[in-house]
Amino acid sequence: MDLNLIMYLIPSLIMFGCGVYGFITRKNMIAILISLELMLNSVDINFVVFNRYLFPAQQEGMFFTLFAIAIAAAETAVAIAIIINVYRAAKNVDINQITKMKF
Amino acid sequence: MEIFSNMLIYFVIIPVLTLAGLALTKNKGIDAIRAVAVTGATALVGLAVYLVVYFLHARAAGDTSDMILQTSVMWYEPLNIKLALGVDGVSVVMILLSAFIVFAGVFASWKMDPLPKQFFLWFFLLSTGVFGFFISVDLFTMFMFYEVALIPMYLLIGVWGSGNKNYSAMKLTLMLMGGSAFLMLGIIGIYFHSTSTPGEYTMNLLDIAKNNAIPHNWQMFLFPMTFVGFGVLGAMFPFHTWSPDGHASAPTAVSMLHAGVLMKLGGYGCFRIAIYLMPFAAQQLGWIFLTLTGISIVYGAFSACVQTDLKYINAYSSVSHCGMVLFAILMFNSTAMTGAVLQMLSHGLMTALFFALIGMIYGRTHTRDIREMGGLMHIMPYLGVGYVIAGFASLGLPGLSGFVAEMTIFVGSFEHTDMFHRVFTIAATTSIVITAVYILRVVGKLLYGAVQDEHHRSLTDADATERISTATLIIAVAIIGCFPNFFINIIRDSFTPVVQALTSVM
Amino acid sequence: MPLSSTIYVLAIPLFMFLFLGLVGVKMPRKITGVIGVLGMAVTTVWAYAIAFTYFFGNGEGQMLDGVRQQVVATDWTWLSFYADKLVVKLGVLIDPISAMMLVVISTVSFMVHLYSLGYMSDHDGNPEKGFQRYYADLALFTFSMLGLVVSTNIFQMFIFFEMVGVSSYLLIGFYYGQQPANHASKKAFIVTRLADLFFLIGILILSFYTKTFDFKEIMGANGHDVCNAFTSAQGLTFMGCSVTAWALTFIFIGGAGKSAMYPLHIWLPDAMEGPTPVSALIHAATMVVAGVFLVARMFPLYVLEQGAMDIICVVGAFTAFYAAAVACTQSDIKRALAFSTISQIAFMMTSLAVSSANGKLLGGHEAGLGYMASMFHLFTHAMFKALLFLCAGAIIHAVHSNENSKMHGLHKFMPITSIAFLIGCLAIAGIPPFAGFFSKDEILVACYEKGIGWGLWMSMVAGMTAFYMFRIYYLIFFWKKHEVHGEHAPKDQPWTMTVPLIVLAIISCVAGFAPFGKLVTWDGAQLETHMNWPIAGASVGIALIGIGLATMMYWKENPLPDKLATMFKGLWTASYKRFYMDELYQFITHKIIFQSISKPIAWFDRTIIDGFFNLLGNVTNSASFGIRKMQSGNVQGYVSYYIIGAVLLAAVTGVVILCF
Amino acid sequence: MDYSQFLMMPQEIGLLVVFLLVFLYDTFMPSKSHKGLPLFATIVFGLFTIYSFLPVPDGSAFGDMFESNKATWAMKNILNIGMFIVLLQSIKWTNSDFVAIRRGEFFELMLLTLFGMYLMISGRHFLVFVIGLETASLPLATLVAFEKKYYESHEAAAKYVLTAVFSSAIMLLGLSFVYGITGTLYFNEIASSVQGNKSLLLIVALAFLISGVGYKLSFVPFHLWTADVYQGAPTMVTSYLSVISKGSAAFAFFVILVQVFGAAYAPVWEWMLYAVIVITITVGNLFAIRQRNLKRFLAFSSISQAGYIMLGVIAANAEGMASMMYYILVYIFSNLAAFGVIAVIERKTGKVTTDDYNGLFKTNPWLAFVMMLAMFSLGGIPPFAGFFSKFFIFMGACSTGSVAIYVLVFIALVNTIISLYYYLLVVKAMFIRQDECVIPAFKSHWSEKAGLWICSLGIILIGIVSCIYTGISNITNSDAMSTMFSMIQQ
Repeated sequence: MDLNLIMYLIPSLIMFGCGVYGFITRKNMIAILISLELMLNSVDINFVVFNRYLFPAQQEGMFFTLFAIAIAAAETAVAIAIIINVYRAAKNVDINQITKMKF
Repeated sequence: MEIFSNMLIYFVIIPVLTLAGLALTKNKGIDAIRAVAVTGATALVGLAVYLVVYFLHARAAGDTSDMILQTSVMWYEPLNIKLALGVDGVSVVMILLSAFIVFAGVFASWKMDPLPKQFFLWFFLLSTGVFGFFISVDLFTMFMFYEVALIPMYLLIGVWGSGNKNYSAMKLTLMLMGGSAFLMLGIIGIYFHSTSTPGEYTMNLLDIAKNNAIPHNWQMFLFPMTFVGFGVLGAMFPFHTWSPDGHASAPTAVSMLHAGVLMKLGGYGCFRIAIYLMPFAAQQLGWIFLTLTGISIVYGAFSACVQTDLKYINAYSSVSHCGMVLFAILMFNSTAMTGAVLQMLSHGLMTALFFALIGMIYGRTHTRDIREMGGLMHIMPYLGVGYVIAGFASLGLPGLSGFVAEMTIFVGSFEHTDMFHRVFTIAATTSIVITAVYILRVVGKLLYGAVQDEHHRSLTDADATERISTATLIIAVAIIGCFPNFFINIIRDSFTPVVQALTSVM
Repeated sequence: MPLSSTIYVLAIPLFMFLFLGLVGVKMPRKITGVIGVLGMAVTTVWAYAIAFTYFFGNGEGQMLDGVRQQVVATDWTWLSFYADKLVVKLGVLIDPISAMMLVVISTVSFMVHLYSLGYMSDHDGNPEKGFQRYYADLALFTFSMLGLVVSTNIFQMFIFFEMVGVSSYLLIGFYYGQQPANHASKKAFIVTRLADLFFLIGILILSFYTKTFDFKEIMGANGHDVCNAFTSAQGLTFMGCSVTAWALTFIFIGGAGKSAMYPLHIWLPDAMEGPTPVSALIHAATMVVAGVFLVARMFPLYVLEQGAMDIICVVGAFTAFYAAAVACTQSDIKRALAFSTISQIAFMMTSLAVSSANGKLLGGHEAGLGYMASMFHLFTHAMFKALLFLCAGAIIHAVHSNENSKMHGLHKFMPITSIAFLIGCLAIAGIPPFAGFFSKDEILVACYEKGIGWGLWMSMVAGMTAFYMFRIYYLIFFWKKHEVHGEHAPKDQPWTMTVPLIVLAIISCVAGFAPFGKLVTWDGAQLETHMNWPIAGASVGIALIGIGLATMMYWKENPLPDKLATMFKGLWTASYKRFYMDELYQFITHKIIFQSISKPIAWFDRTIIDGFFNLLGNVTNSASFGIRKMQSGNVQGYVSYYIIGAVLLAAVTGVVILCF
Repeated sequence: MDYSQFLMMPQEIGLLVVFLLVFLYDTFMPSKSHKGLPLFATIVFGLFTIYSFLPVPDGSAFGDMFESNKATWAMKNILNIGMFIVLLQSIKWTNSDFVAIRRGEFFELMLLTLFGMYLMISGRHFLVFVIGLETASLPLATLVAFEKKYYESHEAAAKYVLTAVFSSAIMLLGLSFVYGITGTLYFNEIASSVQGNKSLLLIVALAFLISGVGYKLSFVPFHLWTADVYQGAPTMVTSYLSVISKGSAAFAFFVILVQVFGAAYAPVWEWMLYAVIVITITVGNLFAIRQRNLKRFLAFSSISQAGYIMLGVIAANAEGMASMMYYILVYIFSNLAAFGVIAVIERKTGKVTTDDYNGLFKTNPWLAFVMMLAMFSLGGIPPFAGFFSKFFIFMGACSTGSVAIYVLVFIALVNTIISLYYYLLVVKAMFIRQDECVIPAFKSHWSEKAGLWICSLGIILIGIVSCIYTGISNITNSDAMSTMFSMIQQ
């Protein structure tokens, strides 16, 4: 049997959902960052499969994906840097601890 | 710039120059500050008087246009917003009134402390707004000046006020701004229905009235917006509650200017914008607001009967008198409307006089509670007599302004062909008795009888500046009361277009 | 003297008011008094000249084949409600009654001015504090009263009604330092103001239908052919009665307020707190007859509205009796005189009202007799009541008290005053040949013409009048020997005060012979009057009976009055307490108006309306407090809101768009 | 490849030049002369600002990926002005001890983010748009973390970066759906291909897209990062966040909604926007009432201001666009004035709460005066610019003529009363309230003074001088733009 569009979309959406779920539930910021990566990558998958299955004529989706990956990498870098800073300042990376500013 | 060849623009320029002059003065140089302020106020009075003369000449020369001294300069091209000036009889007398009250107000706040400079800055910013409102015939500029006149009240009350001033200032500002929120929507709505040919929208109310293109269903929606918007400032029941607190907390000159001029913006706008531009809705919905204003006439008078704070008494009597203004405007005939304008004049002057005197008495006795004062006539006869005269003007003694105004209103209103309106008029007339009750109550408690507080015996009577301030107003009140026809001849013709518009939709 | 110069009769007092009020306060007191008197003297002479010119001169338009015409001397447009119609003019209308009133007012006013020079000074002749203000106010009142009587239109009359009200307020409250005067002035003003409200409403209704204020336009040039607008308006009805009846009744209420008709009379007795000369001028002679004058002025209209006429008739007759009954027991001589004033004015009202029945004048060739009689009585009463008050003033000035218990047996001490007072009493009691006899006789005749019942009733009141007047007289001057307090015994007052007494006394003696029927009639035509001997005799008899009773009870000290008082205790106290009218008013004003209307409204305003706007603010605040948890500070919370929001946005929109 | 296409983007190139100059200065100049870098950067940027007022050619480049027209030109200039004021005001601060070492990065990153915003404004392909968006937001995260010695700065940065990435992920998901449906990411091609089909998927995509951009514009409920980040970030960065990035995002948002989804989906996104605006204005105001920390307070006020800005978008016509751009301009001046005062006082005394400002007028009348101007302008009080911008944006919204919009405007108007309340609270603190520990009188640096002067003049003049609005309106009414609006079927 050959794989069709849906068989790619469903997992990627599940992946995205996992990312969201992870973001909301994880305590550790690194873990949250990982779930963010999940989300971004599921989006990349979307673009690729759409391009591959629906519009094979041009490579627009592919290129978009490349850029998206690059952006994701940059985001991760920045995020990591900031998390490290936070760790320096607060001595932990528990998301529930950095709620000084509220209301 | 042809705009500067128009005399009217100087009613805005003079206060602005005064502002500049004040800004240049030293914080401490009280004399310089006073000099600048007096100069500005005097210039305004002179210009206003000249305007009256000019107006009479123009009319005598057969200029029958609705508005004279019309100039219109494009301001915001894309929106067709112009800086349009023009005056008719009503605005002329209103300008005269404002000039007089600003003049008296400057003298009434002669010893203003602290920060006299800032006080006069805000004071003249306020008067800039007032004059600008009266001289402009473009909805946008009218609204702009209207708000310019409103906002200084906050600081004037907040900084220089007394009593529970923070609360009062905030309440006053928010309620009036709430009114202007209604107003803004109304004006925008009028703008977008100002003409039947799309893209030709205009803000010039004369053109709007000429086009007469506002659809009836929109009128039914926009008329209440604008009328309530101005009615809040006109202290219309039930939107009047800012007035007692505001007046009670405001410093003397501010109460004078606010009750004397600012509340007039409400009545003026009600007929100049709400009724003039939307006659159909006015005819349809008039009775609702007539009921409200009728209530506020009697209601205000009754509430004034039991107050013990002098300023509260006058605030409530203002509610009653201003209610009479709107009441008369809603009668839709030129006599009643003329009476309304006379009432604005009269109420403006006499309330200003009241507040001036109250301020002077308060400055001496440091209380406004009539239960703690008495027999002041023995101690400060000048102020006492002034107060009695103001009281007589307020309860409508012939020879003073109040009588003329109220009688014109009553006769005019009773000329209405509809029985409902006539019965309502009779209900309104009862206010003259209630007014007498609370005025005489105050006079009796405050001035007559034995001296309540022995410390008061050492107090002094009015000094020179206070005498100037009060005498100006008393003379003005007496002039209106003795020669009403002079003013009526200025005013009456201005209502012909409004009344025509109203009758055309009947 | 051309009639157009009448304007100066008004101008002089007005100028006096302004001059004394503004400049006078800086001048020595004595001078201002003298200036005031001189000014008033000029006014009086001028007024006499005008009256003489009108009655006996024959300028153009005054006489038209034996009928006196109304002459409009001046008419200045003061306030024009509409460009063409409904114009308020200030003018001068001279006709028999206004000319007569000019004489009355100027005479009494001049006497009072003169008298006050002495009265308003202490025994060493130094004027007291506020002397200038006193004379300024007197001048203001004189001006207002003169303006009232010469009004050319009903609105001018209303204006001057207000003016006299205010000047009376100022004069009653002359001693503003004392609470009673303060309250009395307030009461007087408010009660009359209430009446004026009805007057105003009446004017509104009348002008709405006739479209004019002008007397000549409503009642025709010669004052008795009424315009069609009015007659046609009689057809229209409002709540069962014709609108004109409403209008005229309201206008009468206005007059009743000033003329102290029951139940609006309560201000008058308290008004006695003012200086006595003021009481003589305002509350005996002039202002209180303004109501009568008003009705007389609009007499032709009232004749057409029998309903209004009947109301006046009943009110008048009852008031006459009521006031007389109260006067019988008062111990304060000024109050007693005040009630007698009320009673006498009621006489005038009644006699106006009885002179017509169902739309036509009564009495064949003597048509309008009541009208003439009423004006006649107005004239004579002004004179002798002023006399009585001035005498009372002299007495009070001498003994420093209003209570007749402080007086008794003053005859020896102040003979002139005593005689003058006696003349006054005889005049008011209607003993020939004094003035009161003639006028009252005419009134009674008119009453009998209306109906025997009216006649008898009024005759009884006339008898009571004689009784209470002589009661007062005896209690003041006889009853028992006067015990002298302090160093100096009471004596007749300086000439400034006695001269007016003498003059007025003489007038009271001779005024009755004035040919009133020839001069003052409702339509200007001459009216042949002749003594109706049976009625005259009867009334004199009744008067004598009254006097006799008084003599029996009060000539010498005896226990009879107390016996009677204890015998009819309830009645006596009720009458002494003026049948509790004041208490009733107290209840209405304080309990009902203040407690039950104003207080609740004030509360409602502060609590409900103001509360509502404060509530808006509080709701906003609490809302902002309620949603603050949204900003928990936790990123996970943030993104949950984010995702939920985004999904909701999609879902709701999808549902809305796709399903609708 | 035709390199002349680069001539279509003179402003971008100019900005890159500025960036390079600053970078080179930072890299190669001797470290003792670094003190002059802020001034150098500001001057160079000022020159660039003037230069970029030169007219640019209309047209598109790189296969319609990049478009340049009068509107984008005007918008970029507006941003330049704001950027210049921010740089001017931050001269003194960047030379202060703790940040002096990193002053170079500050300016470089700022300029980079501005470049990203240029791309957002001019991009006509979602790839360009996304790159621009990320370029504009990622450096900001580092800028937020700039105050190393403050813990709040780090917390704010963490919150910002996490939520930012999250939102961009959501938006990319939406974009992927759009791509899946239309098969292209060119604006005009999408517009032509979505004609007529109303699939639920596209609606979801639209909602995600709105949420993504709404994150930058801090719409409710995507706004929750705003307050914390504004409070924690260095004041200069906060002011930059609150005006510049918001303004650019608003413009880009307008273009996307009108040009891409205008044709068939106007009813859909207008409905969404309607709801979002109502919630945004109301919630923003309700939160603002209770704030005592001025930066946080202004954060919420800026949230509700974003709602007002969107009134211009929902009109979706030339008037709406004009009034929106005008509103952004006025908003830049007003908000920068407020933040300028806050920054000065914070730098001098470290005080940022309303109660610290009690009696400020007594000691520092001019600062108080400028702050009052800013508050009145934000509150929409004439004769200050804020009144005109508010009035015009309401007029722009109402120009569509639908009753629903009138209702929306009425809600907005009622909210202006609430907003006036809290703006007046600040005025009250400065003018009316008294306090024993008042902020002492001090002299502020000339650069800060200059910044405040520019802002005050702007607040006073932009309204009175009508030519500015007229110019903007002429641009949006030009034929070049009319094609964009012609797609909308109201």
